[in-house]
Amino acid sequence: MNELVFFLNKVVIAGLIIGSVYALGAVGVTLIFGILRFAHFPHGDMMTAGAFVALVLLWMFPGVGAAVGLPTAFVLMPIAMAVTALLAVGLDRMFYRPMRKSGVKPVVMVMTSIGVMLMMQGLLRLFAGTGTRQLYADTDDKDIYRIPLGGRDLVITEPQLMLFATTIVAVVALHMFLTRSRMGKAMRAVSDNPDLARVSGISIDHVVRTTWLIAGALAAAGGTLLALDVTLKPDLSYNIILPIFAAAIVGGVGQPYGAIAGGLLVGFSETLAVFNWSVLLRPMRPYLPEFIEIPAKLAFVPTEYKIVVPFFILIAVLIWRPTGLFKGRVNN
Amino acid sequence: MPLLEMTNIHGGYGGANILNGVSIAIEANQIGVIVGPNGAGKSTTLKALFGLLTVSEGSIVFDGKTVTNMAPEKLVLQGLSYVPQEFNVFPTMSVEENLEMGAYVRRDSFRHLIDQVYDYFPPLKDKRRQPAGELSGGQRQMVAIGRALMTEPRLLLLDEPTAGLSPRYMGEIFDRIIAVNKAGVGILMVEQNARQALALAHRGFVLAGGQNRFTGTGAELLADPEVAKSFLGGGADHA
Amino acid sequence: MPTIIDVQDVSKRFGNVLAVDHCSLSVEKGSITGLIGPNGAGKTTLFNMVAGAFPPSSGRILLDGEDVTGLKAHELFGRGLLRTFQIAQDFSNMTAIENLMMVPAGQAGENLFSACFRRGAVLREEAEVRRRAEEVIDVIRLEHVKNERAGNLSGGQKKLLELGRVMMTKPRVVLLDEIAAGVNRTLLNDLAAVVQRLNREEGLTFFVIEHDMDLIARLCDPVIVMAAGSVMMQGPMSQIRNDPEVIEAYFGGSPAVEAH
Amino acid sequence: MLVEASCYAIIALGLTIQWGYAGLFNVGLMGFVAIAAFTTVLISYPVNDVFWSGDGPWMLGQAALTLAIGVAITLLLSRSTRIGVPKGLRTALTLVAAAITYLAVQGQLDPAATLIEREAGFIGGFGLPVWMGWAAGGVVAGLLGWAMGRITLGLRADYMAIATLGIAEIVKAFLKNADWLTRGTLTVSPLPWPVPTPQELGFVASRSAYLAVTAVMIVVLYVLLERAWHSPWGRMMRAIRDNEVSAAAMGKDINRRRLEMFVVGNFIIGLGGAALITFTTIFDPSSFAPLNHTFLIWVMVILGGAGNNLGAIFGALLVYVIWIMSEPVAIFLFTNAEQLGERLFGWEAPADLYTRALQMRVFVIGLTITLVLRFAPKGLLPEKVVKYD
Amino acid sequence: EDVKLGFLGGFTGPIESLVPPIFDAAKLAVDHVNAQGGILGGQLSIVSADSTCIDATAASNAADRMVNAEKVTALVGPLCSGETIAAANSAAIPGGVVIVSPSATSPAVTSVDDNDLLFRTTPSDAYSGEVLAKILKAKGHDTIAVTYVNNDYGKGYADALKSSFEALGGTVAANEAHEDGKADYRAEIGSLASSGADMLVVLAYVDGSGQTIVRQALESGDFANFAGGDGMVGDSLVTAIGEGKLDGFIGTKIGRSETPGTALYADLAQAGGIDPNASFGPQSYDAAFLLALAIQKNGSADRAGLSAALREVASAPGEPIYPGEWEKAKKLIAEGADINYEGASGALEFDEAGDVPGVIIEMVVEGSGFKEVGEVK
Ligand SMILES: Nc1ncnc2c1ncn2[C@@H]1O[C@H](COP(=O)(O)OP(=O)(O)OP(=O)(O)O)[C@@H](O)[C@H]1O
Ligand SMILES: Nc1ncnc2c1ncn2[C@@H]1O[C@H](COP(=O)(O)OP(=O)(O)OP(=O)(O)O)[C@@H](O)[C@H]1O
Ligand SMILES: [Mg+2]
Ligand SMILES: [Mg+2]
Repeated sequence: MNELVFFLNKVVIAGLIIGSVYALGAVGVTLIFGILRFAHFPHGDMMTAGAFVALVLLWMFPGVGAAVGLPTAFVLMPIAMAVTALLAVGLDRMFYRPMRKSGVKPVVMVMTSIGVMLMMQGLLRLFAGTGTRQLYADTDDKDIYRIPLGGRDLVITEPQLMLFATTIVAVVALHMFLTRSRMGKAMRAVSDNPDLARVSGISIDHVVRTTWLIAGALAAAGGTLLALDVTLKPDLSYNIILPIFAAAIVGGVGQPYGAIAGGLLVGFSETLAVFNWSVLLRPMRPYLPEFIEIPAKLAFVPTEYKIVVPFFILIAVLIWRPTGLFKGRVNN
Repeated sequence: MPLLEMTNIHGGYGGANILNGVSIAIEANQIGVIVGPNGAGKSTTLKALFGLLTVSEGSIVFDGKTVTNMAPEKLVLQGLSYVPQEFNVFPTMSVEENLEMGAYVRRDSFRHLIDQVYDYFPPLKDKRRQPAGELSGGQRQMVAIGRALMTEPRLLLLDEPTAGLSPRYMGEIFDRIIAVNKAGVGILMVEQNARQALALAHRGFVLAGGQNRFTGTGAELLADPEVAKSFLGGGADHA
Repeated sequence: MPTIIDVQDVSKRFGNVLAVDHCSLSVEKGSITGLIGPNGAGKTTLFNMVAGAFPPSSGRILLDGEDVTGLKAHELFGRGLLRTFQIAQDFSNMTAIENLMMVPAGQAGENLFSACFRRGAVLREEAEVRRRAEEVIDVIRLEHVKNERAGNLSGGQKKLLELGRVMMTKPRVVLLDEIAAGVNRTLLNDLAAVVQRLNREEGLTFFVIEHDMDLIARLCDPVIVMAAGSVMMQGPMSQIRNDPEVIEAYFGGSPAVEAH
Repeated sequence: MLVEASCYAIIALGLTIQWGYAGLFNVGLMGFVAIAAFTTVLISYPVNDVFWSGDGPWMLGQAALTLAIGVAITLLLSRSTRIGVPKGLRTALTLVAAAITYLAVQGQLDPAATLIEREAGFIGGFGLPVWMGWAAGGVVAGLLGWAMGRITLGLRADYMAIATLGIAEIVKAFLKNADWLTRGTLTVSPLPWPVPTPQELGFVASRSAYLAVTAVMIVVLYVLLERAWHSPWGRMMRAIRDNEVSAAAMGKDINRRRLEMFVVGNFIIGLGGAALITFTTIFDPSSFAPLNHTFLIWVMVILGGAGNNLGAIFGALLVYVIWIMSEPVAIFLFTNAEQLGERLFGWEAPADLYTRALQMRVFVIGLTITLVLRFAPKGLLPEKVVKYD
Repeated sequence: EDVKLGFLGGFTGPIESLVPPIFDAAKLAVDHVNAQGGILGGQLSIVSADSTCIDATAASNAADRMVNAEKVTALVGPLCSGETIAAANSAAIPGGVVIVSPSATSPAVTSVDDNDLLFRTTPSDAYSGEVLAKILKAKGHDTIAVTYVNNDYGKGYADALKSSFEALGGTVAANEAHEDGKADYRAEIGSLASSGADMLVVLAYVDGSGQTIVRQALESGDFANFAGGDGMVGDSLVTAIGEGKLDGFIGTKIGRSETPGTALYADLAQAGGIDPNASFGPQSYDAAFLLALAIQKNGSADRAGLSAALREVASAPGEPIYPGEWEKAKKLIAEGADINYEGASGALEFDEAGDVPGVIIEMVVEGSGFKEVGEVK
């Protein structure tokens, strides 16, 4: 039993959590990828920026959370999302729109986005320094639920629950939005064929703006929740941008459900890869014949190779399904 | 007063001008047909009218209002609708979504129009959930035309609407065009099936090298031996 | 006459759409065979399978007696089969003339080693290819836009470029998918003459999808009618035109037919 | 500094081939640089006698033999459909064989690795001349490219990007953690130079000599690539890049050609990488950071003008200069801003402004990139449309 | 004559938050020199460059610029071991420039073929590992799990810790690497926890993976006891995780034996507005101060002869000089007397290879931050 709880804690919950983080980042990436058709590298920094906005808000209104009984940063997150959404639109105005107007190829957009990413990194460090910070006001407390199950406890924390819930809501809402709403369909139309979209009366500027608003808001949510769960550092999201991209792509570019599938796939492959299976075997010790020895360590790969596993699985999935789990879009 | 009046249009895609003085005018309930050799600038003329390229000289007046270089999304609101020659569907969206996008600017209910399109083109009804990119060439063409009909425009621009359609649907399209026109919609189309098109045109325009070469009623152009020979595939054996 | 393309009981399924349904037909060597049928009948899909764009779900395809089912497009090209596309597939960032020059197979200069180290031979061959391309571009009347990016050509001009490729090499079989759509009729008459000449003088076999009945009537014998994924009938144009079933499915009561 | 720039130029040339010519989105290029660099170390680093006199070679040999047998069996099984084994069974058998091979090799390698690490540190090199190391580095990078290409070339651009990235990460993780082979994070240095070192020849002279070597490489590569590019080969490649469907219908074997491109490109990338690492004299597997360098080289290619060899070289030089100059520029901007602020508003600069200014170098780089791209969206030397008249 | 020193550090990159205080300490030494009459009759200045910590190429370049463009007399830094070796091999040694790293702790630095130009003011990790093993064993921890950041620092430290700890009769139940900079380490912690040990030794950086690992291990309740290397010793660890949650965390810190220099430096640092306890701050101060002394001793801003002068001013015998005592030292040098710098981080007696013998301080978390327990012998 203990062992099973251990498994739940270390594989299932951990995988779900990190998978949710990736998924929440990946929905934004996949949206921009699907509609504007380029890989938006500063997304990680947009997440960080969103979390910093939340931090600033937290300084301004430290008491809000205590009043509601939730972490202040979470309560203030909608405002942070709005601010970051505007920031995203501003970035587009300044950097991407001129490029789009001159009709550049997607790869040039990618390079521009790399430039923007570097600038954002510089600015974040300039204004926020390089240290780590907490997204908790003094009055907040990080609730940790330990659900006793006999021996070991099942551990889950408040921000993790919030993270998980937000991810599900965000992904489902986005999918509904894209497939059901008029604006959502217009967004897909623009990505399919911008000229024809204009001819149908769709304003590209409007669509692009909406895309950035959503992407910015999602990024802020992802960044804030991640920072609540871990810590806030200027390079936090920059370091997870790779798995986020992996999740977006393996899920299928432009597919919100793909993002969640990809995120969980990457998340679980990370936790499963290094999980020590002998933990689960140990209770069976009495029932096994003598000559079988249970090694102390029985994992797919040693922890130092952990980073390769998601990529390995990724490649395997792509060979099996060349455009991702959810049949993603193919850029030409 | 003409519904549409393009006077002496010049313009191009950034390099040398493609259009060197094109003039086109049609009345509110007329059908206008543009014919000419490949690369004459027919499609470019429609694009210029629809704000997809910059007009450097000349003026476009629609219904008394100057609309030169107006953005396409605004022109749609003015009551224009356009079927491009190429790339005229949203490939990853379903047939029905393509039609819905045609009605994007409408805030009222347009369900009946979708059903009407399915009536015109029964094959589409079976394929309503299929992505338009997976359709056959002719089926795509049907979607493209259906999409343009969704706004119930006052002026319909069609760039080779019958290309790729079987004779049966070609006939169907021409019938539809006549019917729509009878209901008071102006039509301006480019056609390579020029004889059939000119036969039902009130006004015909022959373009070559980005300029008007002949202008007249449809019947006049059909009767002109010079036009027939150089632009309509010539001789008596086809008449 | 011997058959060159032999389609035996071929089907193709896309998800739940059965695009081609147990279709069997054959094309005789040296003929210009027409393929007509309502929109969505499966004509292009059949071409795609014959030309190796994707394999059939079931059935066999023979080219000149050899089983070529499932071979890749480039392998089929190597066996003398050339096809054009209904929706023009140009090399949009290359100039019109380059679009033609890249067609001939097995150019010495296509080998990386030769390209780097055997300049002389490559240049000589290149001059020859170039001459040919200039000739072809004259025939399809694109000489004034030969240095234009193919992506910037007009719809009809792209179609002409498709046809121009046929004249760049000496294939054995050519599959033409609606080359007439969008091409000016005056020019089309000349091109039809070119097709006839190639057929007569060089022995090329043509297999032609077309909705332009004038062209079909002028060029093709026999004509195969496809409907709903399989062959409906086959015969000379005169016979097909009067077949009530075909009229119902294909011609309708259209003015296009009434004109005749 | 010019030497490094020239090495980057070589790498950029390799990438131009892949992206500019063939449209292959290779984001895993640091993996190729790393493996080429390692190969160079293996070939040219002085011989480690402790290793050769111990049990290490023998044990490694056994592991290699096991690996060879395992791979052979796996390959045979993967072909077993030919003798009528059903597909599902074949896949299962192949996977089982691969797993057994992995475990067996792992089992033999582990003790060997522990032994080598304990007694000899790592296996050292072969002490051969450096140019052989470079050539071998290029070849190994090319071979890896071949293997990788077989797997990933069927994918479309973005999907391929992430696959190449993945494989590169795997390669780097291996190099970083296989301490017995590469000394891992403990780094190998100093690496021998192909030309006399500064100690022997003096600073300027030896660097000039090195620069001469890389410059000659660039010129040779440039001439060859230009020739290829302006021949039917180049035309074919552009055709494949533009429209695969059509190129296949015109008889071009897309996959083979793209594989060829990928291999040749990676060979050149490997060459450049080997030269670069040799120059810095240290092989440090952790320094092939996943993103920054990859980006940088990509920016070089795009900024210079994809599909233009001169553009790639020029882009490499320019971006490298930006990269290096960004630091003084950032400091300059900041000290001026500080003084200005002091004079105008009596503003007291925070104490760590200076180090923050240094961190602003990334900002300066980013700004330059976006500005250049904004005003030259096709790169500074765009690809020329080939015209015949 | 004015003299210029160069400072190389990873202002960007994985240790970016550690670097500013280190640089500040070096600048403090320079300020002291200038405030007390300057050097060689002129002023001492220090210029810096970003060597990024992880990127050998960038480090070589930065060093190259220092040596060949800025024409510095000597170099303080770089800080990470890999970049130190790269900078030394590619620019400093060929240029004949003395290079003193305050914090390159990897054992590999010892073996660089350096013409006696490469020094460091910090002991090698090999020694730190040994000491930590001793502390842990003495506290009664017999089984430990170790996780280290996968670089030369972490690996070198972990290897030393493992072999010493096992030599003392303890069990290292798990010794696993992790990559820096990831958002989440639950999987790694799970793997460590499965070994059954209840003491987790984290050999990583406070502002990097170390903090996250400690936090997540605490939250999951897998480990009750924690220890860490010098990279983990920083008050930000406690502030970040929450006061009171980490009490008893065992750490080690390098340098700072209780020589008179230590206390002096603490005062000077406080007066200069910098944190006297910052990791590698004292070492950095010492590096800069020592170089200044050596240059003064050498009598010119030339590079030649500097390393010999450095050895002379640093080693016994001689009149002891403590941090901040520039005027005194200058006078003694002028008189031709032999001096011996006893620095903020220890006595600094360089051995053959340019290494210093280590002094390791045991640290423990109490309340809001780390407290020194005392030197470990
Ligand atoms: N990739 C695909 N996925 C799904 N259905 C497809 C796909 N390609 C074609 N189809 C369907 O198969 C049927 C046959 O298409 P095909 O293109 O062969 O028709 P066609 O005879 O060439 O028609 P047309 O004359 O209009 O060009 C059509 O109903 C089409 O919708
Ligand atoms: N995007 C573009 N950029 C530059 N030139 C263009 C572009 N599109 C078309 N052209 C050129 O403009 C000329 C006219 O093209 P247009 O499409 O108007 O011809 P068209 O009369 O419609 O011919 P078709 O009957 O073949 O469709 C052609 O010579 C073509 O090469
Ligand atoms: Mg046209
Ligand atoms: Mg078709």
